[in-house]
Amino acid sequence: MLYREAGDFKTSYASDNQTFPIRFDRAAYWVAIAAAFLVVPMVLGDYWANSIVIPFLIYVIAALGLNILIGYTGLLSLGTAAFMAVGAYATFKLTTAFPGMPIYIVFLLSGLVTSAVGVLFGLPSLKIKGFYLAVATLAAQFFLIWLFTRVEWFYNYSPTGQISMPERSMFGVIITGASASSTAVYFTCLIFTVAMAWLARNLTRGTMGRTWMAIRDMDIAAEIIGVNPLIAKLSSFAVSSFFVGVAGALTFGVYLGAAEAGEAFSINKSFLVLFMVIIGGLGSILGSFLGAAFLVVLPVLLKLMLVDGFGWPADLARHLEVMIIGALIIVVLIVEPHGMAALWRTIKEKLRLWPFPH
Amino acid sequence: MSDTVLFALEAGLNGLTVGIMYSLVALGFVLIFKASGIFNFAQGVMALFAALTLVGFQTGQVPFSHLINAIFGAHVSDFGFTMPAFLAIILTVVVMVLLALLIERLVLKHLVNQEPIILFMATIGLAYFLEGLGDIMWGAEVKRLDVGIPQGMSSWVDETTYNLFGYGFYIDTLSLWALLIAAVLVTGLVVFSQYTKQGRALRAVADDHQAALSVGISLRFIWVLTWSIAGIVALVAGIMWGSKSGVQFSLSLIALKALPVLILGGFTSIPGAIVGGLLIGVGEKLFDFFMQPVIGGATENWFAYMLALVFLLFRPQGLFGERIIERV
Amino acid sequence: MTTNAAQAALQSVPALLARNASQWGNLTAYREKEFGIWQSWTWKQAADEVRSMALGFLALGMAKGDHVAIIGRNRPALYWSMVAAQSVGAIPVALYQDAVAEEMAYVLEHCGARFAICGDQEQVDKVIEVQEKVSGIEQILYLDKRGMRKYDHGHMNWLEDVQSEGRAGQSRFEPELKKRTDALDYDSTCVMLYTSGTTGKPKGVVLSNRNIIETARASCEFDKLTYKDQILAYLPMAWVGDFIFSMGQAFWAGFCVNCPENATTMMSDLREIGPTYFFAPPRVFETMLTTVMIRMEDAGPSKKRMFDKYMAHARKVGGDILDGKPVSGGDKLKYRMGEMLVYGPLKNTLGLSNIRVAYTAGEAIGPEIFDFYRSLGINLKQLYGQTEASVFITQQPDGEVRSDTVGVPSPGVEVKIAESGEVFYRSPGVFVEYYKNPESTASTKDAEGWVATGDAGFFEEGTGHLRIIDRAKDVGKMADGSLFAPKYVENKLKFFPNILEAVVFGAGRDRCVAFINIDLTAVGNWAERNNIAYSSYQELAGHPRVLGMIQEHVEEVNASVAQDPMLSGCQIHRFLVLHKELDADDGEMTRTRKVRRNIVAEKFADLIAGLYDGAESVYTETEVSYEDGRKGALKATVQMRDAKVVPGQTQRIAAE
Amino acid sequence: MLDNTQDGYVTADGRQIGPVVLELKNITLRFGGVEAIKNISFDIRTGEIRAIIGPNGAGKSSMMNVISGFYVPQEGEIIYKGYKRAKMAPYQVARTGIARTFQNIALFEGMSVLDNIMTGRMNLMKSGFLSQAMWWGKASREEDEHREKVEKVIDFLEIQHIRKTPVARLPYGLKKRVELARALAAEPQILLLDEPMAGMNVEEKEDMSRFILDVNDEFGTTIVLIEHDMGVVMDLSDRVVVMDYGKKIGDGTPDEVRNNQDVIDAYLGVSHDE
Repeated sequence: MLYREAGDFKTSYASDNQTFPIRFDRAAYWVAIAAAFLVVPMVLGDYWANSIVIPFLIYVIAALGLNILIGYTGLLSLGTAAFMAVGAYATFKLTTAFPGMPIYIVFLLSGLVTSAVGVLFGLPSLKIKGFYLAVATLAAQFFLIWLFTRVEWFYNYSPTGQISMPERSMFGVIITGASASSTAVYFTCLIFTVAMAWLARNLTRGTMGRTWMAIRDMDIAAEIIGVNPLIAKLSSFAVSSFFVGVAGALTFGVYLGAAEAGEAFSINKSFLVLFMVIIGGLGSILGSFLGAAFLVVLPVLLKLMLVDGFGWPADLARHLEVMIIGALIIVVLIVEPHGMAALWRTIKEKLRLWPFPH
Repeated sequence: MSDTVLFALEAGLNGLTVGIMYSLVALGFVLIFKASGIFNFAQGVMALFAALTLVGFQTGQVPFSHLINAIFGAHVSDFGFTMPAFLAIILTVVVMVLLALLIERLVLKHLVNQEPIILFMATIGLAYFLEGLGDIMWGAEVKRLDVGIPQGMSSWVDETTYNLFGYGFYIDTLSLWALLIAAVLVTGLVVFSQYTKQGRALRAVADDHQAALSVGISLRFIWVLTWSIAGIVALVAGIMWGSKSGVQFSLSLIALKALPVLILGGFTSIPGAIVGGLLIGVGEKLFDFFMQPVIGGATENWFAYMLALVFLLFRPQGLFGERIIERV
Repeated sequence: MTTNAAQAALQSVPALLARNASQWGNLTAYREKEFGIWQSWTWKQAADEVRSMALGFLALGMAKGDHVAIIGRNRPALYWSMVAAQSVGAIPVALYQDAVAEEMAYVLEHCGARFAICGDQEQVDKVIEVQEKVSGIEQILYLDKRGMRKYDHGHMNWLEDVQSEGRAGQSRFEPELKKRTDALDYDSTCVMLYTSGTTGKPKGVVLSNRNIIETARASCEFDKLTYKDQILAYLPMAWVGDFIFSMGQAFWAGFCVNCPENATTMMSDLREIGPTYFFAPPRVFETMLTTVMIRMEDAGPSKKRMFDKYMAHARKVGGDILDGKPVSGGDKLKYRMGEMLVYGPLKNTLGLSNIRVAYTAGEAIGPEIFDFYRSLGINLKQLYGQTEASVFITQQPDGEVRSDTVGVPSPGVEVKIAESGEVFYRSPGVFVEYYKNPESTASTKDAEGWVATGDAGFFEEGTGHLRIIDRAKDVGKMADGSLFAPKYVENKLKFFPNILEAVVFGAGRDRCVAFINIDLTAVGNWAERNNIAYSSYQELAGHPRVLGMIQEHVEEVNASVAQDPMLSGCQIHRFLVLHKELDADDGEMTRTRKVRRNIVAEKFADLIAGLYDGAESVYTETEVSYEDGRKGALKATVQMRDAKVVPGQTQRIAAE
Repeated sequence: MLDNTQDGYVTADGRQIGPVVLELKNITLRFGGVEAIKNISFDIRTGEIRAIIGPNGAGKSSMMNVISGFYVPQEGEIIYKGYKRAKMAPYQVARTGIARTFQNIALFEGMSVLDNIMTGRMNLMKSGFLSQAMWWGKASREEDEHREKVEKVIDFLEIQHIRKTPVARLPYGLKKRVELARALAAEPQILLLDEPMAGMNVEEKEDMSRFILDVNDEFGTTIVLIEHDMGVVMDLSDRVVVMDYGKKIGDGTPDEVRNNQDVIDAYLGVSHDE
């Protein structure tokens, strides 16, 4: 209904191949970007920033990373939280070891460190797939968390066993630490999220993305067209872990400020990100955004409604939330295995064909 | 005999007990995987749910009392009676069978032709759902479970070992019972699958899906059947674990441990599940015993997975599993 | 440069091209969907392509006055080859690409083409087949290289090779090319196009530069066409309309010609381009409307209700709003809502959003179809034209558009109605002659330049709009002397979506009978909804319920025909639904899908006899040709039905 | 008789067939105790259409899998372009210019037709990771260049109308064509077709035959095909290898093979379900 595509034709492959080939989508994208950079910071309060917007942005990055692994390459991982922890601890170690290093660089380096760890734990994927691989990633989850809580070097021998983020600034603005403003944190997360989404899109649209998807859809056929499965799978692990690591770095660096591996990066967080990817849509960049938004907003919404609205006990609301998420996963897998993104695609298709039904 | 060996022996024996828990959960996995190719992540939560339900029946709790209270402002908590363990167990079995029916009707039926990975993720969803449901139905606090299995230090073991080695092993009586019950359960399953019509159907399906379907075995019936059996196995595991350390959320985490057990034992082998569970139970205790001084404690958290990882790399089909040959 | 000098310089199509290349050098002149995107050429690039092609033609020895046959679907390179041929003083002759070999042989023989430029292997094969009979063709050029490697290239060239050769030999041929191009003037032949001709062999209509350029200029001014316009070139290149729209007007106004990827992607290509200027025969509009209605059938009830509601509103006020007539504020607002919810998206999905001017012609368009598009806000108009007139005879000015007239005389065209009712015209667009056919030329065009259209019509009192009744020669007399206008009745029948074609007989008889072709899409859909199983056209056509439905339509038409006192004798007394679809391959229709009445009458004489002698059904065998050229026989027992007529009127008129 | 010289021969319809490009020497392949291929040797010449025929279970597909590197024969050697081929993984074989299709279509169901065919050019694309991540310079330029090549293939196989359709939605016949397109996009020297016409109706078979001939004709691609439809095989191929129970029982032009007594026996004596 909203789309007006007559006369919107392509005269080059570059324009045919762009991320938003339809004029209307392109406009909507720029409006959203402008709103995120110009409007949101003006109206964003601390509560909304901390309970929704910032976690949302960070989870988007994590979900993008996991989606590259599961959605694009078809490799199941249950160790996302551990890799986030790697990013967080790398940030802690790097920034305490090199206090002068620009904090954004620290975040990126933390991503790279995670990347290396990810490749290490991805090695079994060459021999195994499916649930078997899930077990291997579980090993990463439990082993790494154990490492971070038991080996004192990782938390600089702090007596509490916690890591806490020192204050760091960029361009004269305090980004991390207790006195960082929520606007600074918001912009940091936004910049990273937009940049990472852009990276993800670029990597998935070209040869690399097709290599991954080929492995996902049919590994035998992928080999026959010359895909080296080793490189395809490990590169996916590397890229995915980079994203997850940056998300972990941001979680610790700008969002939590202090963390303990066993608590902040427990297996439940792995599942949460997994659910974001499933509900949002496997193999879809947009899906990572939708899934993260949904699962960040849902608990807040439930809490607002049940606890603040009806005066329910908080734990009851939380249990209901767990139940709803579980049921939703099942419903999504039954109704639309490709999640909200596919749902959106269907709606968009309908809008484009309007008034025709199909 | 040196003290170290004795202590290690004691730790290993204790590991055996934990191992049985793993085995029981893994058994549930294998049953479902064999019959339907579904990797049921919710098996551990089913044990938790069964244990919660059992305690609820035994103590006469009103299901959903928290929810009812929250919505209607009522103050219900229990019916004011207790139920004999025997009756409560039977009722819980009924609930587990109902649950199996519902799962088949509401979930599996709609996912018949999906890829295994989708089904796997659906069972993760199921696990979450059941976990939330259990908590909402019966409350989330840690509960004591007592169905009359003797507990506490087995003085017989203590005395015997003292007499033998001059050092009394601490073994929980419950562990001995667990061993016994697990043995009975496995024997029962074997008898069931060998000598009953349903059991034979089950084996037929496990051997060859297509062939079984073509001779008129209803897949849906088989699914309900296996999920029911898995539910009962989960109940047994829940009773054991609950009696030992109370019914609480951590119970569902053994489900995860069952994964490496399966890797060791093989996804399709019932003896494999049992042996794998025991191996891991003993192995992690021994590893922790010897390595604690070197790398610190709590290695049980990851030992099983790393062991599985090594297995995956060198013997992906597990100890007892069938070799997977891919055809082009 | 003075206006006269400028005018003088623009006396040929190549001259127009030169002007466009210098004036609009960087504007897009051509687009073609190929390899997934719209490949584009500016006027400058197009001029270069044409030049190298012309040079190449010289290298191949193309002489002044040679005829160059061009066969293929609409593609920029084929348009260029026309201009290139003109540039070297040769005469392009566009042929229908779906013509069977016999037809092609006749035309190639008749025009004596030395060169044949083919779109692809399929056309080359046809020409080679024809070459066994027609000796004139010396060189075959082809555009699409696919599958051509194995052919003997002794007298065959890839068009791009010709161009490279032309470029290579530029210095050698340049002066000759300049001489030949400069020699072109208003009276040199621009193009030769064969009329399909409802009877007899096709005639080669010779059109001069004057014909084409004057017509293009006048018609561009009439509709204010500019270089900003976009057109989709999808109608046969051999048809004069395509030549005027995609060559004459495009070159005059400098607008962009867009060629679809192939026939199957036409509709989606139309949507992508979203032309501003569009021509389609009524059949296309009709099919489009049928598809719209069929697709809407599957919509949910609330959406369907919304659609119906707003379409009803559009029918009420849409046409008036388009014509700028006063409409109440509330209606306007509601129309604006409809534009947002229904009309806008609908036009968008059809690819008609950007249309400024659309024309239909060739045959009468159903008033409902016509009004449907107008009510959506699409400026669809009618024109009346002929190959011999370089298309335009009459057309409808904006704001004076109706479905039952064909408009007022186009600028520069004089129209008169003869005593017999036949329409005559005279204009700068009037053709030079029929090639090698002075008798026909003389019988069509008199000494003063008046051309007989062969159609009967009259000017409406008051508005001055022309109304066409029928072919003049088809307007006959019935046995009782009353007027017999079959086309008039047939058109009324064809306005029913279920009826694809109708042929009415009755000249010299006491009453009329009709053959009906059902529309397989529409009736098929209806059958599906009513659970009527069928396996073929033939089976569906013979189904009693289909016959019943058609009977209702026929009777409705009878009632409507009875209203007109002059023509009420033309009511249909009996009819049948033909067991096969009338087909150009079987010679029953022209390539432009006009029914060849005599051939049909001859071929199905047994059926006509049956209709008149009151038989219930008649068994018949019909020869059909298949796509691959094989022939076969179709056997059927055709049911005949009586239709109610409105007797009172007839008698009253007869009594007068 | 063929003029079977070192440098090749000329076919009846005037095509020049070049020297031997791939030679299989005494190949034996075993699965456990079962011998799927028993000591088979034959060669493939540049530019020819070479068919492998035989009843079900004759070992044809195994042969193809040996050539494309999925199976490593226990005995024998493969000589490719004059050199003995080392043990290679399938993806390495692909990179030496051998592309193939599968009997049961092996397309990437989650991708569009265009993307599927683009994957065929994977080995020809060279842009680095960073360039791809930034979509800057080489990566985007390369994407467009290869798209152009892929579009030529799409045009060649007449699948323009389904370019952006997800493969999963296509009917069988078109999927087969897309798979051929993907193989072609790799610009292979040797194209292996495993039953390209299995499960097709007459019209689709005719189309596919035309495409195979056109590919061979236009690009000079050497084609090795397995096919059950004897009529098609005899029409298409220059030389035919006949296999039965893992053994080679005939090798030569279609006419020679047709008159070979062993072949006649195998086809008449052995019941098979074609």
